[in-house]
Formats: sequence, C-alpha cells, structure tokens
Amino acid sequence: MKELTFNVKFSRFLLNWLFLMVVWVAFTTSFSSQELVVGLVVTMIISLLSISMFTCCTPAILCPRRIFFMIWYLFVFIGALIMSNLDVARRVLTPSLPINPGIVKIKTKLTTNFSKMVLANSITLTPGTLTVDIVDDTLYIHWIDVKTTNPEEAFKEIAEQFEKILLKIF
Amino acid sequence: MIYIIYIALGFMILGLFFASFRFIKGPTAGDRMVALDTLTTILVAGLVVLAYIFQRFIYLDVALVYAVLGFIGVIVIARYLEGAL
Amino acid sequence: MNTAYDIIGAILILIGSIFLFLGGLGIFRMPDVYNRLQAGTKATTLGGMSTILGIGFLMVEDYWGWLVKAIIIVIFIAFSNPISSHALARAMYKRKHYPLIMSKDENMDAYREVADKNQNKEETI
Amino acid sequence: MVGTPVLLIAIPLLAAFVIPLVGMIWKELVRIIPGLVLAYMMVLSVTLLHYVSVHGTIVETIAGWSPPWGINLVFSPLTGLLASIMTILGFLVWMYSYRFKRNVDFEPAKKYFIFLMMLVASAVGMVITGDIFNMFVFIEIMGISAYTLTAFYTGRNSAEAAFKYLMMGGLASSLLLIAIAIIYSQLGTLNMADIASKISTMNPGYKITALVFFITAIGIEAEMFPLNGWAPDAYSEAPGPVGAAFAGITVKAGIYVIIRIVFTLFDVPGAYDFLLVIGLITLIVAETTALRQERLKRMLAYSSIGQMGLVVVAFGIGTVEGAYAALFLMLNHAIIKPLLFFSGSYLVFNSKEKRICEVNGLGKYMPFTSVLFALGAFAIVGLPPFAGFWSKLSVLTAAANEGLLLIISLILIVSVIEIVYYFRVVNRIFFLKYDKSTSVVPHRPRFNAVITMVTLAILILVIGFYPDAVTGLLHNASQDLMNTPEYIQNVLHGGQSLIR
Amino acid sequence: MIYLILILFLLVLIIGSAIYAVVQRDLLYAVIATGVISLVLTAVFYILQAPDVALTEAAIGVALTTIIFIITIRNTVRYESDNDKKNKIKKL
Amino acid sequence: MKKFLVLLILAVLGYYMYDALYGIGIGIPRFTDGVKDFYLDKTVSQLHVANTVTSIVVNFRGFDTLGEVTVLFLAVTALGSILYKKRHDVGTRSILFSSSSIVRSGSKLLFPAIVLLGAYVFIHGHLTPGGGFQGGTIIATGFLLMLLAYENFKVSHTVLSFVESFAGILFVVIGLFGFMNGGTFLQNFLPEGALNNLFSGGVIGIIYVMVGFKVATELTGLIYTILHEKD
Amino acid sequence: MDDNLLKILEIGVLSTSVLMILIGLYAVLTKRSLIKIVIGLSIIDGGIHLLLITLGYLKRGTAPIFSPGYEHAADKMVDPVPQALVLTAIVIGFAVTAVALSLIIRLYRHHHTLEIDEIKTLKW
Repeated sequence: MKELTFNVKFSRFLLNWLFLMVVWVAFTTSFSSQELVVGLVVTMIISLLSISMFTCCTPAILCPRRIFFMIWYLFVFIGALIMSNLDVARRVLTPSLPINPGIVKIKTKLTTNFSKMVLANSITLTPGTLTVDIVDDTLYIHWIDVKTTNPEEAFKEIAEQFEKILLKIF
Repeated sequence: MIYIIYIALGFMILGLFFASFRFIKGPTAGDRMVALDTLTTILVAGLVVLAYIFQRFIYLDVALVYAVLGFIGVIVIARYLEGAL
Repeated sequence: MNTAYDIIGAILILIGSIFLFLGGLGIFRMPDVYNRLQAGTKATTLGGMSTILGIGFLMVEDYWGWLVKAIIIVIFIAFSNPISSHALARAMYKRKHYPLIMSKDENMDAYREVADKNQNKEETI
Repeated sequence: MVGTPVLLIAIPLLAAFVIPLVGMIWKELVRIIPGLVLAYMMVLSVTLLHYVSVHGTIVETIAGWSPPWGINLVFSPLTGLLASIMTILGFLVWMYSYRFKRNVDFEPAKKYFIFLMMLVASAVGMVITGDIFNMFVFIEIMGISAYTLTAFYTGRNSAEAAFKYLMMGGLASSLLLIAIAIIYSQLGTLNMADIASKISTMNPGYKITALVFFITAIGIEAEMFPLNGWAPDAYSEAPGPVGAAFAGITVKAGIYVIIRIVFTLFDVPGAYDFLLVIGLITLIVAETTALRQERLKRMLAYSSIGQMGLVVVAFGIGTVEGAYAALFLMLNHAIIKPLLFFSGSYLVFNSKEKRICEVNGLGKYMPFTSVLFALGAFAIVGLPPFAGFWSKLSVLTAAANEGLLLIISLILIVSVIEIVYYFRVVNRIFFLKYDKSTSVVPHRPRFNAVITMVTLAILILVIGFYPDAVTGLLHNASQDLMNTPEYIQNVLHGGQSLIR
Repeated sequence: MIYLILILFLLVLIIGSAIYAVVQRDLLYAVIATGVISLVLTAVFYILQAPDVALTEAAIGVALTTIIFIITIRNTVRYESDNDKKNKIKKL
Repeated sequence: MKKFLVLLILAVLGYYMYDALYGIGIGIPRFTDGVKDFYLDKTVSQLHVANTVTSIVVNFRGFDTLGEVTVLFLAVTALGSILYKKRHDVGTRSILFSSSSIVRSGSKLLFPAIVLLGAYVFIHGHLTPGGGFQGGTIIATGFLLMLLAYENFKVSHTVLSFVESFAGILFVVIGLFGFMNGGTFLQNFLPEGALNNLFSGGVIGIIYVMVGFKVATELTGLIYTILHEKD
Repeated sequence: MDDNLLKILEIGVLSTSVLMILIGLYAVLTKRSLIKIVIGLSIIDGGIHLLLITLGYLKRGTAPIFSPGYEHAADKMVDPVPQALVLTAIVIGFAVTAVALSLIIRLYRHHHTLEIDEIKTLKW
C-alpha cells in the first residue's frame, strides 16, 4: 500500500472520530457534559490508534446525495430481507423442502473492499443466496434454487439491484 | 402486553430447542457451528426481552457484549475449520 | 396497548419471534450445511433485529435510551451475522465439503476453481 | 517503624510489575531487585515481630473499613513468626540461586526470580490475611508460581510433575470455593474472626460439611495423606532451591491454614482426633516409602512429607504444649530441610538420574558439602546436640503429658526408620569407595551457595546449643494460636489498629 | 410459566452440553460444547440477576477459552485416543 | 470397573451435596447480621457508586482484585516461561493465511467499535454492569479478531509490557496513596461526586480503568504468545 | 409468578450446579485424555460459580445496581458479595486453564501423545 498523505490521513481520522463519537453517544445514551468530554478524549485516542482500520472512505461520503442513496439502499435492503425471510419460511414450512441448491459465480464491478463487503453481506441476507467466497471481483454464491448458471444472468437475478446503488454511494 | 412477550418467549424456546437438537445431531463441525450461531442470536434477542421483563435498562449492555463476542467465538472456530489456525 | 409505539413494538416482537422460531426449525430441517446456514442466518437476523427493535419501541416512552441501544445492537447483529455465516460457509468449503445436491456440472467447475485459489494476496492494513 | 504489614504484600507486587520494565534497561536488575525486595520483607517482618511481641497484635485494615466488612491483615506473634521464617528462608533461597542458570537466555531467569518472589509473598499473604476468600486468592497465586517453578527445567518429567500438581491444585481450589460458599451462605461473612465468633450458631451438619471440604482442599496443599501424590514428583523435578522453597515455605503456609481453620474457625470436637489420625498415617506411610526410595530428592521429599505428618500429630494433641512442639518442629524443618536440599543437590549435581548410590565416597572429594549434609541429616533425625533434638523431645513431652503412649511409641519407631535411611546415605558418602564410572563429578560449591549453607548450619547449631533463643517466641506464638477469644477480640473490637 | 420453562430449558441445555462435552470423543466438538455451556451459563446468570457475572462469563468463556483450547488442539491431537483418529480421519 | 466405582462415589457425593445444599434455602433472605446490608448501604451513602459489585470488587475487597490481577500477570508470564524454546527467533505465527476479504473488511470496520465498547464498559464500571475485567477482555477479544483476520497483524510486545507494567504500578501506587491523611491501603482520597454521574466514586473509577488497561494488555499478550506457538 | 414456581426454579438451578460439579469430577477422574481433564476442571468451575450465584439469589430481587429509578430499592437487591467473589473466581479459573493448556502443549512436545497412561513415567 502506498504512503498516505497527511491530508488523507487527517480526513480519515476526522471521519473515524465522528463515527466513533456517534457510537459512543449511542452506548452511553446520555448528553451530559462529563460523558461527552470523556467520550471525545477516548474516541480521539482510539481513532488515532486505528487510523487505517476503520474504512478507506473519506468525509466525501457524507455529501447529501450519497446519504440519500444510502437511505434508499437501506429501504431496498430491508425489503429484500423481508422477502428472503418469507422465502425461507415458505421453504422450511413446506413438507417436501423445495430446494435445488448449487453454486454459481458472478462478477461485480465494485472496486473497494468495503463496498464488496457490503454487497456480499446484502447478498447473504437476500432471498435464497449465500456468499461462499470472494476472489478479487468474483463472488461465489450458494443459491438455494439455481435458476441459471450463466454469470451474467445470475448477476441480474441476484445482485443487480444492490450494485446499482452501491456504485453511486462509493 | 405481557402475554405477547410470553408468546414471543415461547417461540424462542422452540427455536432454541430445534437449534440445540441440531447441535447434538449435526454430523459435521460446521453444522454444530451453525447451531451455535443460531443459539447466540436467539439468546441475544432473549436477553433483550428479559431486560424488558426485569424493567432494567442497564441489562441491555450484557446483550450488546454478548452479540459481539458470540460473533468472534464463531469466527475463531471457522478459522480453525478453514485450516488457517 | 395504549399508544402507537406499543402497537408497533408488539407487532415487531411477534413477527421477530416467529422468525426466530423459523430459523431454529430451518437449521433443523434443511439437508446440508449450506442450506442450514441460509435458513439460520436470514431468519435469525431478521427475527433478532425485529424483536430487539420491538422492545426498544415498547420502552421508548419510558426512556429514549432503550431505542438507541436497541438500534446499536441491531446494527451490530446486522453486520456480524452475515460475516460469521460467510466465514462458516467458506470454512466448510475449504474442507472440501460440497453440497449434497449439485444442479449442473458447470457449478462443480466453479467450485474447484475457488478451491484452488485459496491463497490470498498480501494486504497490509 | 519500617512499615506496616500490608507492605509485605504490596511491595513484592509492585516489584513484580516493575521488573519487566527495568529488565529492558539493565538485565542484572532482574536478579537484584527480587533480592532487595526479599531482604526488605525479611527486615520488615522481623522488626514487626519484635514490635508485636512487645506491644501486642497488629490488625491492619484495608481501604479504611473495619474488619467484618473490609479485608484485614493480622500480624500476631504466631503469624509474625511464620512470616519471618518464610521471608528469611526466601531471602536465603534467593541468595543460593543468584547465579543460577546464568548461562541460559535472559527470559527464563527473569521469570524465575519473579515467581520465586511471588511464591514467598503469597505464602506470607496466606499467613497474615484475616479473610477466607483473600486466602483463596493467595493460594491461587502460590499455586501458579509453584506450577511454573516446577516446570522450569525443559526436561520430559518436569512438565508432567507440574501438570499433576496443577490437577490436584485445581481440584483443591474448587473444593475450597465450595467450602467458602457454604460458610458464606450460613453466616453471611467472610472474615475469619467474624466466622469464629458466629460459628456456634451454625447448624452442625453444615459445619462438618464445610470442614470436610476445607480439610480436603488444604490437605492437598499441605501434603496430607492420601492427597500428596503430587509432592514427590514436584520436589524431585523442580530445581534444587525450588524444592527447598517448597519444603520451607509453601507447605508451611498450607499447615498454617489447616490449623487456623481447625483451631480458630471451627469448634468441631472430633477435629483434633482426626488431625491426630491423619497425621500419624501420613507420618508412617511417608517414612516407610522414603525407606524404599532410590533417588535422593525423592527421599528428601518423602521425609519432608513425614515431618509434616509429625507436625500435624503435634497439633492434634490439642494442648498449648502440643502447639509449641509443632511450631518448634516447623521452625526446625524450615531450617534443616533447605540445608539438606541445597547440599544434596550439590552432591548429585551432574547426575542425570540423581540416585542415592551415586554419592559413594564423595566425602573425600567434597568434604565441605558432605559434612553439611551429614549435619543436616543428624539434625533432622533428632540427635542430641542439634536443633531437631529439642523439637522432637518437646513433641514427646507434650504427648506424654496427655498420656498418649501409643503415639509416643509410634513416633519413636518412625524415628528409627528415619535414622536408618538417613544414615544409609551418610554411610555411603563417607565410608564407601568413590566409583569413577558414575556421572557424578566432585566440584566446589559457588561462593553464594557456601554462604547460604553456612548460615543455615550456624542457625542449626545455635538452636541446638542454645534453644532458649527461640523458645520465648514459640511460647508466645503457641499461646496466641490457642487463644481464640483474644483473636476475635483483637480483630473485631479494636486491638491495635495500625502503626506507622 | 413460560419464563420458568425457559429457565428449565436453559438448565437442561447446560447439563446436556456438559455430558456431551465429556462423552464426545472428538475434542473439537467437546470444545464447542464448552463454548455452548458458557454461552448458556451467561443467560442463566442474567436470569439470576447477576449481570456483572454474566458479562464476565460471556467475555472470558465464549471467545478466549475457546481460542486457547483450539490452539492446544491444533498443536496436539484432535481426537481423544489414537483409535478414534484412525476411524474418523476421513470425516470432517 | 473403575468407571462404576467412580460413578458410585460420585452418586454418594452428589446425594450428600444436594441434601446439604438444599436445606440452605435459596431465594429467601437468610442472615440479618451479614455484611451484605452494610455494603448496599455504604455504597450509596458513602462511596456514591451505583454498582455495588464494583464497589465491593474495587474498594471493600480491593485487595482481592490486586491479587487477581497478579494471578493473570503470573499466568501470562508462566505461559511464556513454559512454552519457552531454546532458540532465539520467535516462532512463526500459527495462522497460515488470512481470511477472505469480507471478514477482513468486516473486522476492520468492527475493530474500533469493539475497542470503544470495551472502553465504555470499563469507564462505566461503577455505573453499569461490567468493569475493568470485562472491558479489558473485550478489548483483547477485539485484538484477537484482528489477529485472526490478518496473518500479518502485529502487536508491539514492548508497548504491551510497558502499558501492563505501568498500569500495575499505578494500581499499587494509588493504593499506597491511601496512606495519605492517615488512611489505609487503597483508601479513597478523592472527592466522591454525586451518584450516577460519570465522575463519581473517587478513586474507584480510576482503579478500574487501570485494571482494564492491565487486563487488556495481559490478555492480548497471552493471545499473542499462544498464537505464536506452533510445532 | 407464585412461590411454587420459584421453588421449581431453585431446585432446578441447584441440581444443575451439583450435576455440573459431578460431571466435571467424572471427567477428571476417569478420562484419559489430558485435554478432557482440563475441560472437566472448567466444567467444575462453572458449576461452582452457578452454585455461588444461586446462594446469593433473592426471590423477586434485582441486580445490585443503583441506576436511575432504583436508588431506593436496596431491600429488593440480590446479594452482591457472591457476585464479586465469582467475578474473581472466573478470572482465576481462566488463568489456571491457560497454564494447564500450555503445560499440555509442552507435554505433547516430548511424548507425542495425550494419553495419561502412556505419559506416566513418574510414579504416583
């Protein structure tokens, strides 16, 4: 990995600090001054120590358009989650277990590791699919009901709706 | 309201029962780990419900820590099964 | 059953507990480890999230911290559950434990391809 | 004053945390600081003992809460005597092992001295604490130090001996916790004096249950029969000075805990007879087993177990005289057995098997060490001019005053056995011919070892020729042990709270 | 009532896992069973109104004990006796 | 044969223990003159600490905690000493390859949050359940996650032992500060504050933070040592 | 929740802890694999911790934490002392387990087996 410039590091640190501060307030569930002061110090130390840990994003991720897409993504995701659960319920409760499992591979256009993780997690939580492995840009997916083995068609079937939005966020 | 909580607890117990059955039966280590994972999640939900029954806010901390650490416990054994450890 | 929060909470708890039960039943009934993972992960994730949020809504009038803490637990679950099930699936896969039913031969090829590529590239932190 | 009793624990802990830091600066400090700390502990405990014998018991409270609520440390004539013995012995062991393992790498040496220091500190803590659960914590500290010191050599057998010890020790701590749970559930307190004052209200069934769990648990630490399976292995596989430390320090702490529990905490009437019986069985079994041993260190270990059995018998007599005799025995054993271990491990230093038959004729080539070993052997079997004689005599008088003739005869028979196996070794050393083919090579002891052994020998001779030097202390201590109401009074209702 | 059933179920689960951990000849499964024991023990402590202890048990028992046991198994043997190793070598 | 004998002994022991313990009576207030009520009372009225378990662990029975921290310290040291091999190079990590990029990114994302959770637990040790041990263990578990996910993740041994020693020294030194103003070891010498504020309980919070640091570094060192162990 | 149900709870928890202790003892006494022995020790520890917590339990009690809303509930609180003791005991048990497992690793280096019968070179 190439050396990061100071600006990049500092902006990451700020983002990290902000994120951790939000988490801290959620942990303490209090806005009293003592908690906030201690929280600022503690989160600053932790974000300094884990400057390269958190994510590769910069504060540019906080621009309104991306936040709008994030919220949209959330809704799409929750819809898919509910659909997948209904799907699981249907399969589990049917006595004959209607499954036809297999493994397919799809290719994604996403580049950063973090966005790939979000995509893979979304795929895992959507109807009938489970990410088994990820090698570079290829995702290997266990599909409970294989409809096609062609990568492009499978991609359309499984991941297109997420990737469209994720490309806009990252 | 309390009856709804009781019904929910009943469903959770059934879920725990089936998961623990799979834990004892499961032919491979992976099946057992799936059962452990499921047990962890159901128990986290159960702890939150119990915090409601006891009416103590601070008990939620335990559920939080439990959720995080159960996840790491699964990762440990997954890494061992993978052959990396 | 007084306020809207209570009703939302009650519905969420009921749905969530049913899905938790279905998750348990799913890992009991499904034939092999990947299908069990499918059923277990999805159902318990939604079930746990929904139950916890339901409790948060029930108590939010008492103290707003309940809902905030419930949300943070939900976020933790939503991130950690798929990761752990992915790690388990990959581990079973690396141990050459293949699904019971394979649909097409091409998929077997896809499998082997991954199995060969188990070496990761160096990535610094 | 030099300090208060709590510094006996706090300073070693502080030093244990400091040592990894200063080890980065200068490696030699890793050896020196434990010595300084042990010397400080020795000076402090002796000074406090002197103070206590004049002014009366010190009860030190921790965190400002008076005894039934907070933890307290009791520095009475009895505990002070034992703590002084332990710290003096700990300092001597440090001096003996100062150049020990000089040639191996830096890491184990650092760890050796930390563990040695913690062994002494935790034994002192076990003795001076006034709280059962605190005692449990100190037992665990002592346990972990002892397991690690046993496994210090990287040979085959040392890890096995350590694992055996750990298994027994783990069971012991579990049983101890059950006993503590029963006591707490009945009386609602963990302070020893508070328990002692309330014990009469406790249901006898629970009392006996708790006592059985306690004695089983501490019996493992104090090497009572049949729970002493770990001891010979641990003694023989550990390094020489560690064997001496086990014989002189950890076992003493275990015995102290047993007598404190039986004499002060519980008022179960049959307990003294139980101690008498179990002590006799330990004595006879251990001494007859020692007769059959082929390895020197194992023989010394079984002899040590037998001596502990004798101590328990003396306590089991149940009178002040008996306690006096037992304390005298403990004092003598703490001086003599380290001398035997030190000189014995020099005698068989290069040998792999460390058999007794390998010491043939070494008296001609290593006269100094051999003479010291013989002196120790004469002292421990109780020949008249040496220290062991007076202690054995006082045991016999105490038993005679109570009319326990059977016990007297048994002790005499066992003494004959003891004489047989020790004189066998002495005979081999001085009157047999040196066998060139054995792996034992005569060599001179190092300077620090010489100082240590000579100090111990001088102590033996002083006590032997002039026993009045210690009898006063021992009388104080034995009366302190038997006087439970005064203990309760001191701890719970003031006494002397703190000195500075 | 249902609360009581929950507690009794958890207790039975503890005992079952303990027996399983002792009887099972594959040490890996025994280790996973000890993980389950401490997981469920956490819930029982929680029900018995001891959240501090529950937190400690969860923190120590779930991840840390598992990792040290796993490393030990990884450095030594996975099966309790050598016969098991031969019989089960093909299985997972 | 041996098994039946053992089972018989265990059955007798079990019956005896059950019989003895059942009579104790669970769930009812048993003793009136125990230490429990004093602790519950003084925790609020004098120490101003919300969590009674914390006040017992750190203040009333603080000496136990000192011993307990020492036990952990000794265990870590013992681990290094027992597994010591006579060679100068430190062994290779027993992790052969790193995990998939999903786990790596996920642990990267979760690691600061887990460390923050641990810090939260031990900073709020006197207000909520948890404290130094739990928080320290959580932080160590976070490090464990990173060590599992990345095969080249390194923890500086010097920094670990430095922090560990420093926290331990501070614990004892804070205890010795208690001798000021004629107090005793581990006595509180700071203002107590008000109940349920973050800055309350005087020295208790500080000691628990120290314990947290110490436990975290000790357990991280333990994990690190044992992960390096490989035949 | 009436008293009869609480009685069942008491009996259940008590017998669980006793059974855990017995199961662990069985493993320690009869099993021949060293790791099984350590597992047995940790099961015994778990049983004892459960026993201690049970002894401190109070019917309809709550945790001994004076958080907002519970400042004056001291008479309803369960006994905090066993909880503090168990807190200490859990950490100590973990330390002992770690030492035991490292000893096992070292034994395996020399003997290449974990069977207690084959390792026994020293006599009892």
